Amino acid sequence: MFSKILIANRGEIAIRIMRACKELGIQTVAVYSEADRNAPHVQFADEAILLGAPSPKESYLNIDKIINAARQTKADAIHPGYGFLSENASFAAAVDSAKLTFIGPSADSIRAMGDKAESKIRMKKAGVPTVPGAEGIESEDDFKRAAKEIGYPVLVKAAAGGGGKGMRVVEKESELREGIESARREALNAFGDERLLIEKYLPNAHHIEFQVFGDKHGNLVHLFERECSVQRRHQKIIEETPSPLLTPQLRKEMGEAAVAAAKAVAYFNAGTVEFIVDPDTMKYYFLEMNTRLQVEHPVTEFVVGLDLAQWQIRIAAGEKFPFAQKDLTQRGHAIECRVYAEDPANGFLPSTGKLLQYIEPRGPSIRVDSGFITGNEITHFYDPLLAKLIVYGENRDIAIQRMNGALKDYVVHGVITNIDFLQDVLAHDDFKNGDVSTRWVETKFNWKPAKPSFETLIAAALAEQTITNIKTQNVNSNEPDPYSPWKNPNGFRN
Amino acid sequence: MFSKILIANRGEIAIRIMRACKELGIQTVAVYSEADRNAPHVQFADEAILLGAPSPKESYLNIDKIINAARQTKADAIHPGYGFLSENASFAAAVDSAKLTFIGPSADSIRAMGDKAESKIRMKKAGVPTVPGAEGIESEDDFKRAAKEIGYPVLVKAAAGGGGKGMRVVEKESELREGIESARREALNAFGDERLLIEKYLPNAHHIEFQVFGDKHGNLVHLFERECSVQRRHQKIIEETPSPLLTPQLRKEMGEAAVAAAKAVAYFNAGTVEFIVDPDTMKYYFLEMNTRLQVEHPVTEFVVGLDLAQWQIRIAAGEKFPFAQKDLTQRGHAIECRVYAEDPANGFLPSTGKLLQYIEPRGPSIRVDSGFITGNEITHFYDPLLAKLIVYGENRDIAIQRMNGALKDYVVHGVITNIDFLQDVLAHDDFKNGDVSTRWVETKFNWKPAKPSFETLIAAALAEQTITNIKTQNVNSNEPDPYSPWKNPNGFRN
Amino acid sequence: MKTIFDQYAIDLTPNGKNYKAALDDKTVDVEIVDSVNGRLDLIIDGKRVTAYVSSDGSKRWVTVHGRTFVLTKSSSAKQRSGAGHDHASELAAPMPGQVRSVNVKEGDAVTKGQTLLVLEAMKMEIRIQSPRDGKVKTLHVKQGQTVEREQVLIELEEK
Amino acid sequence: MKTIFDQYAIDLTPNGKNYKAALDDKTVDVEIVDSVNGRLDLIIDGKRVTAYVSSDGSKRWVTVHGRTFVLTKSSSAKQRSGAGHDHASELAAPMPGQVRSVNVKEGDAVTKGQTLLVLEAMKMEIRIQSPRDGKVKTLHVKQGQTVEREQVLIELEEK
Repeated sequence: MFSKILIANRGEIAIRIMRACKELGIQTVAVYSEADRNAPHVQFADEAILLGAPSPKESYLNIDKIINAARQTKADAIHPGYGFLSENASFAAAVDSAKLTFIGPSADSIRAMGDKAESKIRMKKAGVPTVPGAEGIESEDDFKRAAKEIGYPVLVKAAAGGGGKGMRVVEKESELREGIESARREALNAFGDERLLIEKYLPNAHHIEFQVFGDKHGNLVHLFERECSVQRRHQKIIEETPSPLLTPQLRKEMGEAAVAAAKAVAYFNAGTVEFIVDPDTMKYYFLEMNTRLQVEHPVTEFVVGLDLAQWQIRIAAGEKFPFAQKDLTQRGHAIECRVYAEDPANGFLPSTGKLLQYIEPRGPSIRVDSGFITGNEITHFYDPLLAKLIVYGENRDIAIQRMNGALKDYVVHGVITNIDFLQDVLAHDDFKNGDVSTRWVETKFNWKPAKPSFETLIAAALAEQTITNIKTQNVNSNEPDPYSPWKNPNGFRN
Repeated sequence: MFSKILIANRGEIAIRIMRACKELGIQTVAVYSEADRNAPHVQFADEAILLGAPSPKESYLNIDKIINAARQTKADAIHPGYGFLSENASFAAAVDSAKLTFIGPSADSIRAMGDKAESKIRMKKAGVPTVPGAEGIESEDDFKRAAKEIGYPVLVKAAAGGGGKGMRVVEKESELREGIESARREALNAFGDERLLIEKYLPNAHHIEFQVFGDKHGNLVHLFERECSVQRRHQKIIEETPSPLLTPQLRKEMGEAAVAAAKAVAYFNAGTVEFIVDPDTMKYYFLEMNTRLQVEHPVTEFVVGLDLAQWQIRIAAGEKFPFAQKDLTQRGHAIECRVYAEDPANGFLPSTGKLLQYIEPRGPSIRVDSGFITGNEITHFYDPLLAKLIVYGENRDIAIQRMNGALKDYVVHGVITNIDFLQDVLAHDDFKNGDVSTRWVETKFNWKPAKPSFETLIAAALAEQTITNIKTQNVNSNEPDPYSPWKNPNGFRN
Repeated sequence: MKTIFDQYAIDLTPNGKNYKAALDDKTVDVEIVDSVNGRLDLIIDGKRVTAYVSSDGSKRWVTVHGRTFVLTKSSSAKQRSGAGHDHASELAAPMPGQVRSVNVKEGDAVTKGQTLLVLEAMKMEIRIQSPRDGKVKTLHVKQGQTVEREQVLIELEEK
Repeated sequence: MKTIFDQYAIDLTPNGKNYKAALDDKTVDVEIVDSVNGRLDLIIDGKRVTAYVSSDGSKRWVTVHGRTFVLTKSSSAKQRSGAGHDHASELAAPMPGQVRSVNVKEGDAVTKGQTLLVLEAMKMEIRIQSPRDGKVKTLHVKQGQTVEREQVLIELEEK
């Protein structure tokens, strides 16, 4: 087993991975940018190395600095978390050549799945159903021809893409050119690669993904599905397992397809095979594979009973799975809500600021993976994910009830969040019926924030009374006592 | 389903039950004593009724006041929690005759199991193995004869007893009289009933109990065992499931015996059948049945995946179990540590005071059921249980690792706790090997508190520097800002 | 006292240790059970309500029943135009202590934010400031005097 | 500066922005990363250590690496007897602000707890008090002067 692991990430996922390390008796090294000097993930680690300026290129995306930090602290492995360098094949390769262990799949697997066009071709070879479309084409005429063949609406998306970037829905031929051009521009900016592919766009599709996991001894299993259809701007906000849409038969088929997809690239460690499912035909199609631990992995941990972050480390260290596919079962239901610093009433634009109050819900079967505390600044440099709220329940109804209660217990002041929005999604009949497609938020769910209640105004007015005539207290900063001696490491010297 | 439930308890269990109510959409009523005016369980409820003086007789044990509170608030059911009135048959009867639902078994079941002598006779009839001994005897000579027959060491214990009160181990005949007399005195004080019974004392016995659960339609299942052998003064401090001692065969037998025991008293709702198991012979004996939700129920919830508090309410409302015995399985391993305000270095005597700092551990598969926050007073009126720390793990080793980490993240200042002690129990080989009997703490584990480390002294000295020359801050109270406007509801009036 | 948030004018009237709160034609009783850093435990119309309030300039972040709102408080000037009866006003002691200094005398004109007197307790000073422009109507305390929490110190009136 | 807890005498020597800590024959470098209400984030000998400290009279509750200890601090009198070099001593500003008043002059004898000067910042005052009996050696600031956090204000010496 490793003696020290460097976590090349920040926020909740860095802390979640460090917890796993500590439980396995492994020392942890944090890396951080100047914007994260006092971030919880830095304080949580045994050691911490400053990478540089806040800009990701200067810090969390800087391969050389991260490898040097690992050398300097004598770490023997690096965990990339998700995002940042987690799906960067050159980083995985650089870690290997630095004689360190990359906690994840091989650089080859990452490369093979990183290119949407190439991976799609591989999947066809492996007999995994893929969305009708065409890849490897360039000219507008080729795209026109392909689009006509598969029929509008179509989706043009970046071959090097991911995370909804460089993706355009085109409804009719007259919009095709503009769609191609804007997708190319975005792809070039985001990935430095303007290659596009085109595929049939399924407007009512559900996004259902399978967690796969392989050890380095050829054992590869799936840990069942996650339904991730509640999205905004092609990004997930609520995930759950089991999927309310799947039948046992379809679950079995898709699980086997997911394992086949992973085997096609000699996959080991944790990965996720994403499918879209057409609820009208109940046909499923391979979308892409994420070659890393997924943001939403906790719902799988609740329902399958395994610690995925610990297993990533144990697999990387060469351990064998003590279980086979038949030993794995789903029990109960789990839901995750992503708590974002963003304004749902205003196009889900990120909201930045200082956390004036930050109180997390707690209770049986409630889990919060978070990376911030009261007083932290939410900056524009990084992802606006504040925390993940995950609940378990004996069944879906109980899980929904529990999630609603937990969301109501969540208090975040200082940045606008999607917490109220999430409550209304969970309360909506379409969600209760599991009848939500990936475009539901944009097309069906027209959310409006509520009006403040009488109680709300009473509380505000009462609070006013309590601060009207005392100014010794910097209430704004919400640091209850800015003059606390604790802020003064050496007031007296001798 | 009920519309409003009164919770006749305080602390962590009151809050845990209120959570279950809220998740089922049920209003909650708290009751409290003058000592608990600002207690978290009062603030957590929708309504709260003051019962009276801190002394339990004036408050949490006062049947009339509690029934009146339920009438006044129009509650339609009462949940007794554990302790206090939870196993008081007259209370259950009084609730019934007030046309309210008692969330628990029938008064008859409580009465039948409440008397240790009577219950033992019933169990023998039901074919449940009981500890060799004699009940219904009075004279010292009868006790002498019985003791000789079953052989020393023997245990004399109160017939009306429970919780280790009115219980004496007698090693030899010469000590019998004193043992009987002191046990009688204690029994009389504790239960107003001096009847004693005598049984064989098994010094190396393990305490293993089975969770049973019945609906009101004749379905009665067990939810497997809990190993509760780590005890001090006959009281549990660490519980876990599965038991490291049981074999699958013995588990099956004991589970069936537990169900038989419950059926013998027409039991419904949650109950616990306690056994002692002799590790040398692997024989098991019925000890007693607790006719209520157990303190340690969360370990069962983790491993079986059911919410016991919710089911208590659903059963009381007349719901049927949707599952049968064969549908229930144990998955993974769960451990609970009871965090007590007590001093293990000083005979586990309770420690009272104000919580200067109170920080709970958090993280995946870590659960804390607690009833206090920073600033609360821990008084001498009630049980010194501060909180329950429960962890889940894929297997026992991982659960132990996780528990150790969680205990290290626990910060309690203001009262002495058993947190350090618990860490050392978990780290001990006997515990790792599951080789701990109910007398292990007293006889084998000679705990000594550690000496403060260099780091500890450095931190203390540094903190000193920060408070040497600033007195504007009442550090003692540990309220970061005693002058916060928030402490002043109406500084300005108009 | 009337406070205005966005388009809402909410009126609080002390009622013994409690308040009556009015908005438009609705009126309810409010009891403050406890209030500690950013959290208010209230009983509104018989129901327990926990509210979280943070203040950032004129912005107020308020969470009640799991719903969070960002309200903007209107200036006291606008308040006065909004509220009709805003004449006599009392300043109470926010904490028990001793009057360290009295900086005004009866009849003095005072401006918003001006320090009227200074309280001292546990070696800390709190300056009692005028919530708005006005005139000192009555002084209820003198230097060196010990006061209880919430004891009225000074009364203001309109200029 | 030497502090005594129970039988342990721990010596802290400022070392730039950091400290050297000594106990018996052991010495290590200590850096304070952050310190907020009751919590100290430290780097001791290169390792990050989070410590929780609460103070209750002379009792100190300290938690480090999950172990909690209740230490009793010895009086400064005992401290002096314990420590040899305890003559010159500097008082630093606990926060940035303005010197509101200077209550002593160089050469004055001062007693423990006596207010030497008063700092003001953000409408709050903090009184800088003498940690023990002594004599004012040097005054580094005058009334009205603005000071930075940790700027030395005054130096004391033995009578």
